[in-house]
Amino acid sequence: MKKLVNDPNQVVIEMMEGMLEAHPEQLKRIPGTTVLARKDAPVQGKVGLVSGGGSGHEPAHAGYVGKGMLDAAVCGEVFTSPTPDQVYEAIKAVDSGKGVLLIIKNYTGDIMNFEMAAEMAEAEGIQVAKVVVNDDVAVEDSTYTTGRRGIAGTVLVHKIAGAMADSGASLAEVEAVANKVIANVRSMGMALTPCTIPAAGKPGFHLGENEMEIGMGIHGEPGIEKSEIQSADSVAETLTNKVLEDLKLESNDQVVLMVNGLGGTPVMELYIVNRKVAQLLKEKSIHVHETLVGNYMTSLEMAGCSVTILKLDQQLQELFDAKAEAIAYKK
Amino acid sequence: MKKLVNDPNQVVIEMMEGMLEAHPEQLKRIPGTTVLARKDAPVQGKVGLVSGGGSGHEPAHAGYVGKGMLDAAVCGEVFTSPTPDQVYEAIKAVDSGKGVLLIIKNYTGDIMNFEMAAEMAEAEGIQVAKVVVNDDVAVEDSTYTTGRRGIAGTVLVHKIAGAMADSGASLAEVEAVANKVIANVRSMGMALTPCTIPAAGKPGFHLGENEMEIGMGIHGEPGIEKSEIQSADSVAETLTNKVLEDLKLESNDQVVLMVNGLGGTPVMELYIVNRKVAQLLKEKSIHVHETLVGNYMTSLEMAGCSVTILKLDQQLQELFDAKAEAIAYKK
Amino acid sequence: MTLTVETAIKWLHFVNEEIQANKEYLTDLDQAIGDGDHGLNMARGFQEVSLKLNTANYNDLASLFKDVGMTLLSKVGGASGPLYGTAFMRLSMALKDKSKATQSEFSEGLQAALNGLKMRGKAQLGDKTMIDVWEPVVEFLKNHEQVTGKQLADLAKEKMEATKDIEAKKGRAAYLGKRSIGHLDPGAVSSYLLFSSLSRTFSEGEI
Amino acid sequence: MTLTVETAIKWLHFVNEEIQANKEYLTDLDQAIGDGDHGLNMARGFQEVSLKLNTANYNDLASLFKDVGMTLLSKVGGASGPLYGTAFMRLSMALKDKSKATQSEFSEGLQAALNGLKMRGKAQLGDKTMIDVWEPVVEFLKNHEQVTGKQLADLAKEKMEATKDIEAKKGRAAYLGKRSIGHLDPGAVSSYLLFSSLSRTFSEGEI
Ligand SMILES: Nc1ncnc2c1ncn2[C@@H]1O[C@H](COP(=O)(O)OP(=O)(O)O)[C@@H](O)[C@H]1O
Ligand SMILES: Nc1ncnc2c1ncn2[C@@H]1O[C@H](COP(=O)(O)OP(=O)(O)O)[C@@H](O)[C@H]1O
Ligand SMILES: [Mg+2]
Ligand SMILES: [Mg+2]
Ligand SMILES: [Mg+2]
Ligand SMILES: [Mg+2]
Repeated sequence: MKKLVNDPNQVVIEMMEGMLEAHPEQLKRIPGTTVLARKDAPVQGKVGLVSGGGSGHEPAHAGYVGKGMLDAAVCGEVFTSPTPDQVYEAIKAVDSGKGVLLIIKNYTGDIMNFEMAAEMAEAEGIQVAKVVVNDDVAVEDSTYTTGRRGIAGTVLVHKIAGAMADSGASLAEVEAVANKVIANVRSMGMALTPCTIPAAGKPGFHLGENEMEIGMGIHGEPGIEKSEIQSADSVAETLTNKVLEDLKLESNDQVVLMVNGLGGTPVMELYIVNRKVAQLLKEKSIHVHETLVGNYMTSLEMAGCSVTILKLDQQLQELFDAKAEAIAYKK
Repeated sequence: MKKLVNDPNQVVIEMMEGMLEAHPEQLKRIPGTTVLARKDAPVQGKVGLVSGGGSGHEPAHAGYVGKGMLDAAVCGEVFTSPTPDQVYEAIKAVDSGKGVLLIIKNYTGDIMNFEMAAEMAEAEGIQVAKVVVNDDVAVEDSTYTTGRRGIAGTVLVHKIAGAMADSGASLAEVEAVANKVIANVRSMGMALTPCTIPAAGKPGFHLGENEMEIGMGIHGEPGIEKSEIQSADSVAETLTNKVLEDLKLESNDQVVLMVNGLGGTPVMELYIVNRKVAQLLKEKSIHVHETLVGNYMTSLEMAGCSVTILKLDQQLQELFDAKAEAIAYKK
Repeated sequence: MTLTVETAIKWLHFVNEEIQANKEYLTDLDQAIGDGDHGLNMARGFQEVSLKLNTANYNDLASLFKDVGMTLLSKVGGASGPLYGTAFMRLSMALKDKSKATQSEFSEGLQAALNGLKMRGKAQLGDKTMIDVWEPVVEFLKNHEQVTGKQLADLAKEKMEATKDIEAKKGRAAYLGKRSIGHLDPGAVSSYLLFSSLSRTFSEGEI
Repeated sequence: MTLTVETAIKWLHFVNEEIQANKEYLTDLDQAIGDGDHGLNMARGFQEVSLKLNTANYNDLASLFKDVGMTLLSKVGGASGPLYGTAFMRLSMALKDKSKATQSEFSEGLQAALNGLKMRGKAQLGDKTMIDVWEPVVEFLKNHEQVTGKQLADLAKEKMEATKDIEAKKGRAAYLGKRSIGHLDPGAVSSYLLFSSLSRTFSEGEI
């Protein structure tokens, strides 16, 4: 395992300490917890936004804490949903009396832990709403199973719900717009290499020298199929087509496009992928309002990428364009 | 070679095309060249800033094109300095009559190619000044040899010289402040894994399963020594101490700190490194004005990091704090 | 059988021992069809449980199991944390004020725990989760008056092994669809360790 | 010897052949003590040179070598691009208006090229660069009236091989310090290919 770590069991706390050292004006730690919150939380007159999940997806989620995005991020162990008590602390820390929205990625563990935290907070009289992001079209959406996973599209929920909250909207309004984003955002990823949970000390799965996995989840959950490595263009096409199939766009639709790196892929390659995705959207007369290329939702050092498309309407576009001052997302 | 590419010989052009698709409002390509310039170049009444070098260091340098930073970046082949004709095109494209500053990383190839371009431009009556960044303390600075390499500190030269140019300063003034940054910035890096030039198809060097290289350059040039992998804290200490040894800071000095990832290292690990670097600076009563943690100057998919420290004075601090709207650096 | 505070503590220390010994094994199982943290999660949680039991004093089973539940809830995380946490909280509630429990009281307690698990995780028997061990074991304990530890452990083992042939419908393994067949469910294995430790607590004799 | 436009073109095609054939070898050498692009750079440049020579017509050596120089300058990049580019530009200038060159004229031209190399790169003999091949070869051509191709190639080879034992003072290999000893200099090898191709142009006979 080639990693810059000290004790593999302390990576989350040490990362948090490093973040606090780096961003002392923006972040504070809720004492004794793994919650990183806006320095000025709770912000009076504003709905509080809390997200989080397992660590290892940095800059998600603590990197999205800041004006116009999240009020707090709860950092679980690597790839492990944070526990209810920690989420509860985050809710308490950001509630200004206007209520708190939990942005949850759709994994059994996250759902259960955030739900229990919400129950605890509600018992204390705090208004809590929850939205569940499930943008990953690699997984079939069936009511009999766990449903789709939440991946990079989550960042766009943070952005837009954050802008809505910033405008002074009510909890119900912020929840509604977050759900609108969720209804209109789809993603799919792929991986070239596995990643290693530091405390596990060995890669979570294996891919042969000439193999890739299409539909890979951000915790190394397998996807649709293992195949021979394909060209960037062909990968871009597979991901984009699958996303479009599900999103059912029409010509002249406006979208936000995100080409996201999983942590180990150079920015150069992400732009090469973006080149093809942009071409495909152009061919379909879909208008890209803005493109985000970079490492937004990662899987430790996994090499690979995901493509996310969000269909905009007037409201979503305005909120997307609003100012944001998070550590890893400035607008 | 596990990469998201099409033709390995076309990666630079395709990356540029992907960047142009992603940032059509900010970037334009000078037709027929590998130059990416600000959409609104040449900016009247402003000294033009040109940098560049081999590709593979993304977001350097095209990601730093934008208001408050560079006016153009010249993209060479991977790890290969761009040719004089391309640099010359960049100079022409950004000169508004106030002259152009070339920000060159100290490599024989870059120096020669940029120098020849400057000669060409000067022959056309364009005022050109050059600064050479040589922040890498891993290499001994001797007048008999090539001298120190330019690495991540270059981004801070872009930032501060960019702000100075934005203020309407003259070419001589912008050159002077760029040289002031260069005189006050030091870096050192290390690597855990090698990287592969796409067209070469195999890693540039070898590191054993339990080895790392301290002092690694951003093109995979070897550093000070190969050693057993050490802890993040020990790596942070080695890099920081070597940088401080050279920079000779005093207590209460103000600095900018950059913990830079080489492309393949998760942000989590960079923050773990930052935690220790910040502690070390605190122990020496050195005040960190701002910390940058992320992938600023990379080596394709190399795993590893570098530590950069810039000593500030009043002028540098104000310029560092000025607004910047580059693709990969917003302030 | 009678479950006393002492035997309960013994049981939980055994669970911790088994979990620590199988930490890597559980992680390997989770790497195959999940995200590779189940061993780490369970080891972290039961380590804390063990520590807690070493430092606190208990007069009744309810407060003991409440501490276990709260510790697991706040230390394990992921899917297994709220599940095991809820199970022990429900067990605690079912044994309110009791300093010891008969087999039938304990079985009712485990039934309450199982109900909690199902309420929390919304999984059914046959979804390839820990439920596939819990449900038959609880049924067995409820329906048989004199049960040996060996019978219990054998049943738990059999049901754990049976998860291998099931296609996952819940939890992270569900993303694999048919590709989940052929692998043991990690949570079923940790639940097996829970029940085999119970068997060990009462050695081979009657529970 | 007499260098005509035709023999010069033949020479440069041979160089291209050699460079393409040794592309990976040059890259391997550069991976060891540089950044691993020398083969790629030279192959890209001489490929273009070859294309250019196939499509253009030349009446004199000066315009031919000018095109070669400009092509290398604009296609190779890195350290070797401006160096080889400058060399051929200087050679062109030295042979102004000449449609053919005697050995002594050609040697003077190469001397001018070498001067350009040294001016541009500021390296000296013994710095472990292409200069270590160029300088002795140029000296030899200048000081001997009747030179065979074999003598030329042998000398270039010997000097190329001698770079192995030198510690680099210039170029990327200089960062290695003493660790550069034991490796051939990639630019010295490509320069050897340049001169061995010249020898091949005149086959084994007198140049
Ligand atoms: N909905 C559910 N109901 C019951 N058990 C579940 C459910 N989802 C997951 N599990 C159990 O949890 C185990 C995985 O736990 P763990 O790896 O710790 O959490 P995570 O899946 O969040 O990483 C699975 O093997 C399964 O037995
Ligand atoms: N200052 C110099 N003078 C002469 N030759 C040099 C100098 N610097 C480098 N070289 C030559 O250039 C070769 C490397 O070329 P190349 O790999 O194409 O460029 P880069 O080093 O920029 O990657 C070296 O092997 C050496 O022979
Ligand atoms: Mg998990
Ligand atoms: Mg190079
Ligand atoms: Mg798991
Ligand atoms: Mg090279």
